[in-house]
Amino acid sequence: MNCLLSAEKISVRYGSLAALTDVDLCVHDGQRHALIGPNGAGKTTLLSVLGATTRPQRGTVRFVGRDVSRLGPAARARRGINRTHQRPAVFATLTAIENIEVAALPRTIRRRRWSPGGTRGAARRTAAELLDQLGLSDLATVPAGHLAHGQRRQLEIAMALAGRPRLLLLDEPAAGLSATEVGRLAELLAALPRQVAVLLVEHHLDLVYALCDTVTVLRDGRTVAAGTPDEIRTSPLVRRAYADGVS
Amino acid sequence: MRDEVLRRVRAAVATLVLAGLLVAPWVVDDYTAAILARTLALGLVGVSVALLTGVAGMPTLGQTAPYAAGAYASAVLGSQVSDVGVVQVAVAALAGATLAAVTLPLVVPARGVIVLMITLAIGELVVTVLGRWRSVTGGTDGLAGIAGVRPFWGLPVLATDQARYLYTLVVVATLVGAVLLLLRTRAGVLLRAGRDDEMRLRASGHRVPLYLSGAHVAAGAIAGAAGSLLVVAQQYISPADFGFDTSALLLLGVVIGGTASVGGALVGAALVIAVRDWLFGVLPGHAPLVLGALFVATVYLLPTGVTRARRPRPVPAPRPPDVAPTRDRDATPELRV
Amino acid sequence: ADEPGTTGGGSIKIGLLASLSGTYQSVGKEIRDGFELYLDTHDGKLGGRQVDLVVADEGNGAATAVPAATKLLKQDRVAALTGIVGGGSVAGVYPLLQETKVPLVGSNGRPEIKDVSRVWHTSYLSDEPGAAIAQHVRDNVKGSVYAIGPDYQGGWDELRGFTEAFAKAGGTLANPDGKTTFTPFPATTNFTPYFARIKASGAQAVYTFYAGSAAVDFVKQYAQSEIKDIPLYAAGFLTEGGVLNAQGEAARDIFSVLNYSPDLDNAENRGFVAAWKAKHDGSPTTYALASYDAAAVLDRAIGAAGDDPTPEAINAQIGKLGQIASPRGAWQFSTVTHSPVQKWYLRQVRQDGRALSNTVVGDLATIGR
Amino acid sequence: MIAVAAGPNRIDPYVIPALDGVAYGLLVFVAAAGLVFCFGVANILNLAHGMLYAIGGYTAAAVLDGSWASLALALGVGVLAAAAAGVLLAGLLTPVATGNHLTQALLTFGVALAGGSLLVAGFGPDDPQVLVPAALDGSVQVAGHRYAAYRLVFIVVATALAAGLYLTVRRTRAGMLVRAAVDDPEMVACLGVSPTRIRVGVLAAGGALAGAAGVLGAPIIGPGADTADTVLLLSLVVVVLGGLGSMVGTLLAALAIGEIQTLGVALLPSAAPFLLFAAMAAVLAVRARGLALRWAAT
Amino acid sequence: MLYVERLCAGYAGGIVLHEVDLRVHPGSIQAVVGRNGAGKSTLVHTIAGLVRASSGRIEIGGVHVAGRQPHRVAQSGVGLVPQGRRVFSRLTVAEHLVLAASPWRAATPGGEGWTVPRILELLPRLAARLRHRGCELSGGEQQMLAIARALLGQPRVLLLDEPCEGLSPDLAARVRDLIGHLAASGLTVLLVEQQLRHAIEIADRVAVLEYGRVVYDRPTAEARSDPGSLEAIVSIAAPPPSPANRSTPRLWADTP
Ligand SMILES: Nc1ncnc2c1ncn2[C@@H]1O[C@H](COP(=O)(O)OP(=O)(O)OP(=O)(O)O)[C@@H](O)[C@H]1O
Ligand SMILES: Nc1ncnc2c1ncn2[C@@H]1O[C@H](COP(=O)(O)OP(=O)(O)OP(=O)(O)O)[C@@H](O)[C@H]1O
Ligand SMILES: CC(C)C[C@H](N)C(=O)O
Ligand SMILES: [Mg+2]
Ligand SMILES: [Mg+2]
Repeated sequence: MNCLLSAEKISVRYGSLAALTDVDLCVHDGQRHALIGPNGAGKTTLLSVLGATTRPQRGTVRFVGRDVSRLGPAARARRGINRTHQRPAVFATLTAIENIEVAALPRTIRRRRWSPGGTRGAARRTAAELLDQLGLSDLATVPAGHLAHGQRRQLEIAMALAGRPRLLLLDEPAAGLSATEVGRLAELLAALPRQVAVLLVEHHLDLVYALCDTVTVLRDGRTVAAGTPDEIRTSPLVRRAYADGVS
Repeated sequence: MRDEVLRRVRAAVATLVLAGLLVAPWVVDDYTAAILARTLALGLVGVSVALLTGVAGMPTLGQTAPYAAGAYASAVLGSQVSDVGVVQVAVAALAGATLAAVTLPLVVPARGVIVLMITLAIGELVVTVLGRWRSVTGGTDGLAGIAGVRPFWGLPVLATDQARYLYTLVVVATLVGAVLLLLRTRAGVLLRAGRDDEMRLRASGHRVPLYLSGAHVAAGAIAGAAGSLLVVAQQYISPADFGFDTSALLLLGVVIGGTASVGGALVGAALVIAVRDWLFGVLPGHAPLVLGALFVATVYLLPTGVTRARRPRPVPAPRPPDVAPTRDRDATPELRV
Repeated sequence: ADEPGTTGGGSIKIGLLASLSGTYQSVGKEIRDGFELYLDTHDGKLGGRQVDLVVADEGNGAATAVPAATKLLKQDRVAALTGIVGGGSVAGVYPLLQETKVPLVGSNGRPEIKDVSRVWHTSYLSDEPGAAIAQHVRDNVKGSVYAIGPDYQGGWDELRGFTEAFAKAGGTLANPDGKTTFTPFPATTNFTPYFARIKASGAQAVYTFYAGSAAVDFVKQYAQSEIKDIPLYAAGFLTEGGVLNAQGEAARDIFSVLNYSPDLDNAENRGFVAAWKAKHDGSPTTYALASYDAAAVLDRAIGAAGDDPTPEAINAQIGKLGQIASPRGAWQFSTVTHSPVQKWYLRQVRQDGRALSNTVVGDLATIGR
Repeated sequence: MIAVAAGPNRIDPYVIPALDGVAYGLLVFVAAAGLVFCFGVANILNLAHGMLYAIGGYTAAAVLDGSWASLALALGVGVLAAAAAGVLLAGLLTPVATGNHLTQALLTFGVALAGGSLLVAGFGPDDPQVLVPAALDGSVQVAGHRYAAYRLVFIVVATALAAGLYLTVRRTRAGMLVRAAVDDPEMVACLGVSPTRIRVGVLAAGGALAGAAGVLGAPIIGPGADTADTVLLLSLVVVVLGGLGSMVGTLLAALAIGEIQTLGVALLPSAAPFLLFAAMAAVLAVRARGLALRWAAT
Repeated sequence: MLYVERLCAGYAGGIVLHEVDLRVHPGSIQAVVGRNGAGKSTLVHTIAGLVRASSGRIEIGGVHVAGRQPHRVAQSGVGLVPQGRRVFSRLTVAEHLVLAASPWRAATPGGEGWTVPRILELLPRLAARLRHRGCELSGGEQQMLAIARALLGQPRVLLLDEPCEGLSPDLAARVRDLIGHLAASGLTVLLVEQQLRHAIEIADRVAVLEYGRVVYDRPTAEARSDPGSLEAIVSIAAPPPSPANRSTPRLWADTP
């Protein structure tokens, strides 16, 4: 069991509602792991538990072998867990490039601890590169609060990448993106180096099957299935999970 | 473009104001010079308020606390150490920073209106202490007979209103310049990012409480330095100088100047205080009425006051389709509960 | 004509600084009206010169008083300054007086000041009312007395005056620790918890000083409290002027000490009260009186200063005035404190026609050094 | 002294302050109710609240003549006048950036300054006399102590107000609209309800509450030059301490303020000037820290 | 029913929509597609009155509504499902439903009105969450609530800005069916949709917005017969990914 990230017996309750019950998850180094399930299954909740914005009632989270359960979001991000949010979160009054720059700073500061002037330059270079890769260069100087919904989503993905994560948590990154942008996103994710692991929450199943090597299916806060895309695609269990979520 | 024009206008106004301030001592009477010196000191406190309220997103009603700490430290301690202004400013800044550091555990975890009320409480507590610690502070009647200062070793003691004003101007300009420079570094971007979305900033691995603590202590130091200037400008201090009225007017002045703009805060706070002081002299008994009416009017004249997004500019000639639209950055920072 | 204070044609500029807004604005308005009354009854002249009265607003204290005074002294360049309600404001204005060498003929509060060479007050020192009544309280109260007052310089001085003289006269305070109880000022609007302590202390009388709204609250709540039957002695401000109206029945029977009462029987006072009533509702207060007297002082000093009434000359002449005839009875400046040596009266709130008013019931000590 | 204070006497001196703390706290709640609604519930920072209260207070002083009828009349007139002032305030607020507290603060503070000095100019600088019906004016015996009867009125008024406010805010469509408009006024508009109308309604209601409180509170926190500031400060403290909009929290906060200012003062007279603000800062900081911990602030 | 003519609109920083023309007839669905930032949401917001039109006409049921306050537009029968859900975070689901159920508006033309039970039958997850506040819902649940909120207002014109974003595939399909039924019962629908395939499936006409201009507006029948050309138009503004874009992000270039 050499998981990069392992979550054991995670349980989250909101009053009488069990959002997650004894969920186990293991993401290996460089894995492309998808988390799918009907609405309200607990996918976002699980991501926030991993990102430390929700405290589980029970369960431990290990990252690179260490117990990080007691670390806050900032500390986990510095260890290499970066995320995007289901509802894009950006710094509204900062320009797009400043947004990414800010996100890049913790890692750049780390590497060049003693040249404070240099870090911002390095961060800015990173930011410009990422904007270019996402095709957002035109928007570099636009305040993020003035961006269209899909553009914000892309910007947040760039911010998460700028943190140079070892584990990237993406919450519905393709939602609201146009077909062209989804293609671009797929390319970007596919081109990520192998040492970066991705945990992807998506309803866009084509993207999931195209990108991921492992899929975990959640329903009503429990894992109902896990396997390769092919296994999941054909599993009647999974189909039922989705159908029940609807009716 | 409109924002271009605005920026030009702002630059022109800033230059004019600066030039005016520089030549002021030679063209205005003693009264104006004295009031200007006092006003500049308060404007500097306004800068520290803006640093917290606008830039860091921690609206404060308590900057009078480090301001008072600085003033009393420089009047009581500084004058014993040395009559050199620079030393006194340093002592005052240290006192302000220390007070700010002591109150960190109260202020830093709080946000929005809660900060406002906690800082209000701190300010009131400090004023109460000042009023009751008679042996040191002279009680509610204040401290008079404070010795004059010389700006620097070897320079003469400041004896005229003009000299005191110029001294204040130089110190304020230096400190404001320092703040402006600081905000151009990544510290400024990080503070603004934290104001926009603190959780996002944490999610990127930033230690937000650390940044806020830094901003709070720095603002305390600035307010403290301003306290020392007040002592020079006024040669008298009392708890009344640091009461709730002062913090409220400073905050409103900063709002008028545009919360996130340091220069604007300086001008706004200075303007509000100057107008009030002037009104008390020329319209005895009606100052609050006029001041209140002016506040109401300002809201309507403020560039950021009226929702501009509702009024798009007239249609320009069709743009080539491959040019992305340009936008200006007129988002008004606000207080979030 | 650029000489400070004079504006050509034999006129003279006088600056009046008083709280026209804020907590003590009713006091400030009395002060302004008292001074103006003197001018109106003297053809608008002081010392034979037409007066150009420049009024400025002191506001709530030193923070607003200082810039307003700066304007009077450095821009209008008045020959003398008068008024000023708060002792703290006087302290704030004091450095400016030293710098501009303009005399202050204050008509209300006075802080502790080391060098009074340019500061005169026609009112009183804050510790004098208490000192004046202490012996009377000692003689008439069988038992200990509870001392309570507002927690600021004015309150400290007023109460200290009483407690020191009272102790000297052999009286004992009912306060548990033997020290005066001070209530936060102006924040206290509810005095009930203090009344409970007074009751528990077994005091036979209460001595206090409050003014303005705090006086109204204190008296109204006192009358409804469980200590309403304990006699209340106070510095006269507790029931002076407008506050008595607001207190209504609750103020009945309160004893107070003051240097003035509108029912004093002398020629000056009859003229003063008549002139006042012709212009205003109600009777004049000690605040108005002190300001009226400040005008009288300036009148004589400017007159004596001759052709060139510079601030310095006026200041020098004030020191030589001697007895000043006044509605409160004749008084003179103490050479030590530059405040009046004057007689104090014991007053009680009694029915006077349809309204309640402060009626003189006896003479107390003459105080001043 | 200590020997005397032993036995039942030790608590006896504190009975009246403790009772008074309740009554005073409830008075503070009544005085703050308008702000609880405007700021706590509807998120409109109304710094003119104290002035609205003062309108009620001056109305009471002008209308009351000691009869019950005049009390009813004063209530009616005071409520109407303060509500009208609230509507005026809403009108002034309409064209400016809404939802931005600092702009709201600037505007309403301006109105408070100007309005306050107009009130004083109109009614004179002295505190006016307030004549309540004789039946309420006296004092009653409580546990062997004499206590001002009028203060007990607030136990009834505050309970009714708290319950009424809670039900209005939680259970009525109007209350839901007000809360919805805090979250997203544009979406409220898309439901066909004008956010401007909501704001006018909120400020009118806030004004009416403040006006009623001003009339009823006049015999205790009477109209005068400082009334507006006193009431505003106390109300702000109560609203923020109560957790912005929670009715139970606000009631508890008001009671706490009441006890601090009475029982606290009676127990620790030398600390009296520090009590209110020290307690407030401590409570708020602890609560903020709690929130910060919930965010996992490590 | 919904006519948009030479409509220009934008924000303080600049004009976003340039002379947009659209005609949506009662009972029909007009799809609007386009890349991110093309101006689709701006168009929807302008029709709803949330963004002020700087020129042009917006007509709803023969009434010119451009320049009207948003609540007036809503009162004339326009329902909006905004992008990003925008549910009221402090109101419970039940309170949303109470608020949205317009007490003064008549039922939808041609159909029986939307009632709370009917909504809950359609979106059963909401029934289980009635006491949850808006901010306590999952993304998909919020989207359902936003749809419910719009329907309960008994609109005659429905503006849907990516209504299926964040819905699970099965539920998204059901919502699309529902939209079809609604139109069939006489509602006028403007549907912003990212997935071209689905847009063509249910809409009667499809328009492509590009940098704020309508560059294509045809019946879907035409598009269905030749989907290639439409796809080409939609992606025309997208520059082909440059080779640099396809390589590994350089961020990690120096990590071991
Ligand atoms: N703060 C909260 N309080 C109460 N319940 C909550 C809270 N957050 C989430 N829930 C509930 O927990 C369940 C899981 O929510 P979660 O957001 O994890 O779902 P999800 O799988 O991300 O769904 P979706 O695909 O719709 O985004 C939902 O039923 C939701 O209503
Ligand atoms: N509040 C705003 N202020 C200034 N510009 C804005 C604002 N909102 C959007 N814009 C700009 O207007 C353009 C159109 O935005 P719009 O939201 O209409 O796009 P969209 O087609 O809905 O995109 P998406 O598919 O991402 O939702 C974008 O370039 C965006 O940056
Ligand atoms: C009005 C007066 C009683 C004021 C008091 N003398 C003071 O020093 O402020
Ligand atoms: Mg989710
Ligand atoms: Mg959009």
